[in-house]
Amino acid sequence: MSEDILLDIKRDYVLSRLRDGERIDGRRFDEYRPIEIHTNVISKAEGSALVKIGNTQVVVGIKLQPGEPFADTPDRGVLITNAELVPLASPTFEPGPPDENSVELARVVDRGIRESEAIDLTKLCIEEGSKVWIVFIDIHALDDDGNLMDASALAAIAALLTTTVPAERFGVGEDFPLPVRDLPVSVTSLIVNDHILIDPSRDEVSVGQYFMTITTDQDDNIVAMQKSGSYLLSEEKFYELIDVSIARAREIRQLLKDV
Amino acid sequence: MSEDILLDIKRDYVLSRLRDGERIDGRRFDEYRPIEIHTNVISKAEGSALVKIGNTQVVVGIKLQPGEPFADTPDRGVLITNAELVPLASPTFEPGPPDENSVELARVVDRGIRESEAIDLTKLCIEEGSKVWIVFIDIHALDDDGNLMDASALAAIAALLTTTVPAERFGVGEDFPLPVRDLPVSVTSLIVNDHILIDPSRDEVSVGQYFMTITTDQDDNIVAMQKSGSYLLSEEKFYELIDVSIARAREIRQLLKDV
Amino acid sequence: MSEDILLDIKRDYVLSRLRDGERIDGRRFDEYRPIEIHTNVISKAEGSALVKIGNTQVVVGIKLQPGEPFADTPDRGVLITNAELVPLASPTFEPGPPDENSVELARVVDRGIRESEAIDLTKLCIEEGSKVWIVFIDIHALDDDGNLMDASALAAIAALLTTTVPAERFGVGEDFPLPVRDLPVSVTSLIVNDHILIDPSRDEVSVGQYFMTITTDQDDNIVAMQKSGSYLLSEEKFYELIDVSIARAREIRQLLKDV
Amino acid sequence: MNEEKPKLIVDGKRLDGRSFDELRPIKIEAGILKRADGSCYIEMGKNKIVAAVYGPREVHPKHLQDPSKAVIRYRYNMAPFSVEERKRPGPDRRSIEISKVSKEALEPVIMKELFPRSGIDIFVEVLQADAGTRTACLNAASVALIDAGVAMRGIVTAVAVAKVDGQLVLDPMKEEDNYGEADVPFAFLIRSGKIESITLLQMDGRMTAEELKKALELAKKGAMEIYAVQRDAIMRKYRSEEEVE
Amino acid sequence: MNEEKPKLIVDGKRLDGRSFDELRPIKIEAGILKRADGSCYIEMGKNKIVAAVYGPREVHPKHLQDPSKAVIRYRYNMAPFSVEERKRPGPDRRSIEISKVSKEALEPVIMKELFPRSGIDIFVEVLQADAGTRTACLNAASVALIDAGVAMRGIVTAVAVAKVDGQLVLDPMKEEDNYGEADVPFAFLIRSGKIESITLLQMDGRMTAEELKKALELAKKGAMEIYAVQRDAIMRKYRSEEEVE
Amino acid sequence: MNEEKPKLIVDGKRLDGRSFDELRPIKIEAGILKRADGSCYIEMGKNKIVAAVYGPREVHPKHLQDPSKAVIRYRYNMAPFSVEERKRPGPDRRSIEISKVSKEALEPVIMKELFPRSGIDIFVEVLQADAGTRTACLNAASVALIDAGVAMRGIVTAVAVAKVDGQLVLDPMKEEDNYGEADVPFAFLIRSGKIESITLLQMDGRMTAEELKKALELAKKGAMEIYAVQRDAIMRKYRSEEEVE
Repeated sequence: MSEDILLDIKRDYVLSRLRDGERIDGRRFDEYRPIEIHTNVISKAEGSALVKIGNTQVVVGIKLQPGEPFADTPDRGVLITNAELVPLASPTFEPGPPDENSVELARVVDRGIRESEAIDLTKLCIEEGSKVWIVFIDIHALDDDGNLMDASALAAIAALLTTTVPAERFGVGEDFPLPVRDLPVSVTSLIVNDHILIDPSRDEVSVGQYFMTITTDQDDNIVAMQKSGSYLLSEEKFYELIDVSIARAREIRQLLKDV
Repeated sequence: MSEDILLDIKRDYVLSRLRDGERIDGRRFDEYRPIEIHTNVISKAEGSALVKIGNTQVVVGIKLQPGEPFADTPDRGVLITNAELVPLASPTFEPGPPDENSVELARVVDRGIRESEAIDLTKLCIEEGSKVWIVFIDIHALDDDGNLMDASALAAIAALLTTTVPAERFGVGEDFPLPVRDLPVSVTSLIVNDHILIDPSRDEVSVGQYFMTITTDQDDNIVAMQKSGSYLLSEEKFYELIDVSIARAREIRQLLKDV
Repeated sequence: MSEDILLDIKRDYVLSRLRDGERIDGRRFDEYRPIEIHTNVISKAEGSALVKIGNTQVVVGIKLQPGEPFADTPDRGVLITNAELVPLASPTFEPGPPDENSVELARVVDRGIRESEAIDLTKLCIEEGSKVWIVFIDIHALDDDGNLMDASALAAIAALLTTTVPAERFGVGEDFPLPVRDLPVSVTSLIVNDHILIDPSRDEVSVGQYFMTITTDQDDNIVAMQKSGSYLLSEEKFYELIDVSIARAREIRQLLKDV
Repeated sequence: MNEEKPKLIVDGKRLDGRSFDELRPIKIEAGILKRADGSCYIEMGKNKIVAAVYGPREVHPKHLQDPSKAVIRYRYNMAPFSVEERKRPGPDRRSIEISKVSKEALEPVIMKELFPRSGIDIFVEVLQADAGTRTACLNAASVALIDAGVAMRGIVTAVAVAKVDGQLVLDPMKEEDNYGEADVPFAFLIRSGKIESITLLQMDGRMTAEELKKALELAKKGAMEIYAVQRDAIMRKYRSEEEVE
Repeated sequence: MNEEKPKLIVDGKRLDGRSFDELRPIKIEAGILKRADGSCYIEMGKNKIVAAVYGPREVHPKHLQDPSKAVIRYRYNMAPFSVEERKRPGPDRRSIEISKVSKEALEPVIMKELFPRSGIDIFVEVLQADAGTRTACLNAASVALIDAGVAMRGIVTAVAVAKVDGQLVLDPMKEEDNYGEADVPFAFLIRSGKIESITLLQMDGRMTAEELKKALELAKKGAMEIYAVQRDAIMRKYRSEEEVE
Repeated sequence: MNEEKPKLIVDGKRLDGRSFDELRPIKIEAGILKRADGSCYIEMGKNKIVAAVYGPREVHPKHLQDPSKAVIRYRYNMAPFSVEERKRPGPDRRSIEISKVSKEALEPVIMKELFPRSGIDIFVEVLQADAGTRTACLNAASVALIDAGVAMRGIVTAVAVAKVDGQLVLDPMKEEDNYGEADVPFAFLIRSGKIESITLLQMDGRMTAEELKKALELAKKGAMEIYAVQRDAIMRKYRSEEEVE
């Protein structure tokens, strides 16, 4: 009960500040919280990254192992993305099999990587038709203070950038760096009243889960979009979202260049 | 609560009409509701049928794919029957893995097909010991207004009758019609007081789930029976049930001849 | 509610008798209830035993079948231990997948067998790297009147002692007795106040689940230990437990010699 | 359906020497478990089965309670080592169906209305399976219910009839079940020593209507013999309790 | 991504002869199920889909109730035989995601606050799948909601736009979906005959910002045509009910 | 049990150069998560572990509440990428057992009776595993509990002792765990700077009674060193909070 009241107070506060044209933490509407990218944090993984966006923290680990290709792409590697919203990361996460939120998170991150063709899967064939590399992207949430989506997507591409294909361990040739040829970046906004709040913090989400995620590649193409949440989106806002997402993604992509 | 009261009223009405020797929809005790059989309704399936008995509707789709035979029948195809009582079909069906009712439905339909040897499984061997056709009978309930059992069994055999073995798609020879050599027909009755109500409607089942299903082949042999429901069955009624089930099955089998 | 009161009364009774230096059934503190071992009770199994400790009853059945070895032990058989705390055996057991208690039971029994190297797994290789014997130890509780752990461990080793490897049935040579070369025995105690109660009965456990299981081999080595239950164990008690467990195990091992 | 079918009847006798209307050896013992409110061990041929009854007892969670009568659960379960090829633990489709029809065979015989809001749980473990486990389980469950003191309208007694090599036979064993032409498990309500009605009836295979009627007569004969053994087991238990007192 | 990609546009026409801004044939029928409170059958190209609505009705268990509004459930499910390779029954990750975004597309349009503590369940079964099942399902679900008499702020109408061989096309069928460069499913809230806002929006593939804006315009054109068919289906149902009375 | 066992002790030193009674490098930081009520990060050798504590908080569903004390949950979980061969997400039998004995190691130390009807949840994520994860997790969980302000009777400190090449060694790393003759994880309750009792004790392998007693002494020495690091981490966190104020 007291939780509900707290939520109400937070929402009122966020909304009243918005009426004054301000975000509760003083950020501009199109401003991200501070972003940190730490790579190679897990030496047991073939690649890994810890990303912090404000207080939100996510680890992504990449594992590779030989396996069977899909019947319709016998000469390509296989990409599998999985997200664990473990109960350590938020009082609202429950142990158990992935719920709709973790499934959506994994699938939207997966689409950004897949549709930008960031990984050159044709270079991950070991034996056509029978043996290719399976790339597992495992997203492990640590602290959910809002916008796990962008943190996860960023950690995923950062981890991929540092991944070595462990060919020697499996006796199929020499190790080589995972061929990564694009840098998809997701930008998530909260749409509230007439405002677009980039990189919403958890307190801001107290107004409702009205998200839009737009993922772009290094040529500013849109490669994935996801309206997430029960709300009505106007055409005008949609157009604004495209423009602001492209702009912010360009900046974040610079951070990836240093990885 | 109001649901319970409604159920009580229905039951009283069914029982009072029965005391007058009548069924609530005016049918004779041994009369089926109107039966419709529509085949080839799903072109993606190897065979399919939509069956309506009164307002009850079931779709059955047949899929075939090569797979491993059972160790003790290395030269025979494999038959797998599955029933989904999806929540679309009734307010009492819940999403989730098959419960005891859908398991029973699938197994009784399966027994009718299997024990009548309706499918000549010896013709479904591709490579003895390693590769045979797996025949999937998938029962998909659409509207449960009573007697899903007979509708499902009828849709299953009708769908099988129109099934083509997709040998070309799997590169194992030419397509051929699934060899069907018998026409098992299930007849389900509701036993209430001293009456046998053939093809009970959902409203009639308000008196209790006191079912008997008898499946016969084209030579009037009984090939499957299932007493379903917590009730006591007298010997006399059992004998009556055999006779009436054989008679009704003969008539329904005529409908199948036109498929 | 009345169950809770009953439990309270039992606990008070157990504790008051303990204050007088007595156990409720008159046993010495380090005394087992009567133990019975019946082997070859299930002819369908490759080996089996029914063990009774007082009113507690457990059946263990051993099944063997050829399967793949683990990658890191290509020339050794595989041991799989599973425990079913079926609801028949106790009003507190629920149907469903193994809970933490049955997992713990299976793993502690497994460790005793595995770490004492009771089964010579090197003799269970059929074809190095591809085919070895899988040994399934299935623990099936029948009546839980306390100390299922020791009854299960004892039934497991007794069943193994009578196991024949069914090589003929699988066409891989002649049948031979399972090579068993040690006799691990578990001794479970209840630690309450300053007392160690060997082989606690269910009524005694009303004081709390404060268990210690120590498994020893025929040379009096300790091969497995498990503190089970939320309690604090003093060093002195730990030392006492080791000594008494070795002593009791020696006696129980004599019973196994007659199997 | 299987090709390498052996001859099942030789010189007018069955493979195990039984005549057509002869039961397998049967042994029943009541009250063999301490924790359960009622229990029973049965051997019927090579089948070895333990049944337990808990209740009437509280039902959890509460919304599963029925304010007007007891809720009956029946769980048929096979031990992994009960069959030639190890069975994976947990319910499969076959045991879900058997549990359902077995519960429905007992439910109309239990005086459920005497125990509103409560639950009566019947758990049956097949330790060794031959053929006819569902009928053997019901015979054990009946005795366990009586051992638990649950009020019943009579006793449930079950037996199967098979058709093998064209011949109806009582209480088929494994080979007759595997290679026979049909299998018909029956359960009956027996009251005051007389068969009153059918509580379980399934069938798979192929039989004429005439054969089915003969099968029922054969099953009734077998059921009366099993009933005598059930009755005897209950009496023995009752006597041993009296002796204790 | 697949190599053996066929040419999808030949002589300015699509493989099935449609022009770029042309819908597949569409057929909608309301009220086709007896048990459901509202229902709808749709064919959109080779898609065959049945939608049902139950509610407003009681929510079990109670702790799932919302004291201030109705709880909406949406279950997208594919029949095992609806696709070329048999689909294993039960929800996979794809259908979990589709169910989520579809629920969120309908939720802001349903007047949930009118039905506190109750549940409105929307079940959609794909009997045959081609491409664009999620949009076809939403079109059917909308009509089923209206057929059930659930108060709505308007109607939801959905359609996808794809990019194939560099060209934007309306309502892609299977080949265009498999081999195309991008796929953008839209759903709109239509009120008083006008598109008011976007309720579902996803995208995968590759498009420029300019193309996306054109895709939206194309989708809006398609949606208005589908809306007319939805409206017509509702009117027919309404009229047939009047005739009965 | 494995044949290609390497020599684990060379010239009186362990493979990583440690002496027999030497811990791996250990690093502990408290309060590293925002959402959790208490948290801790630990590195112990190559193990990298995060622990979080939520509570005391409400327990759902209500029937799991205990009217007289807090209900403790402990979830040990390994990230899929924490080990050489990717681990399938979700609990396996090993982590179910570790969760159970770890909960039981902490439960008698937590003052549960101060928080009736509430729940205290301890979640531990292994991000990288070497050997001794269960003991490292307990060390982190202890600090996280104190960081969360949960009232405790003392602190729990855990460490394992192994027998390798016939020699007892403190805090075994991966190779020693894989190829050693025995592994004994201990956890202790430390109060007022002194080891009071054992809260976790497991063992697998082969040891004499004499060796076990020596193992306990060795573990106690290691635990006191770890305790100093735990204490230091808590003090640092406490000081940094004071500075903020």
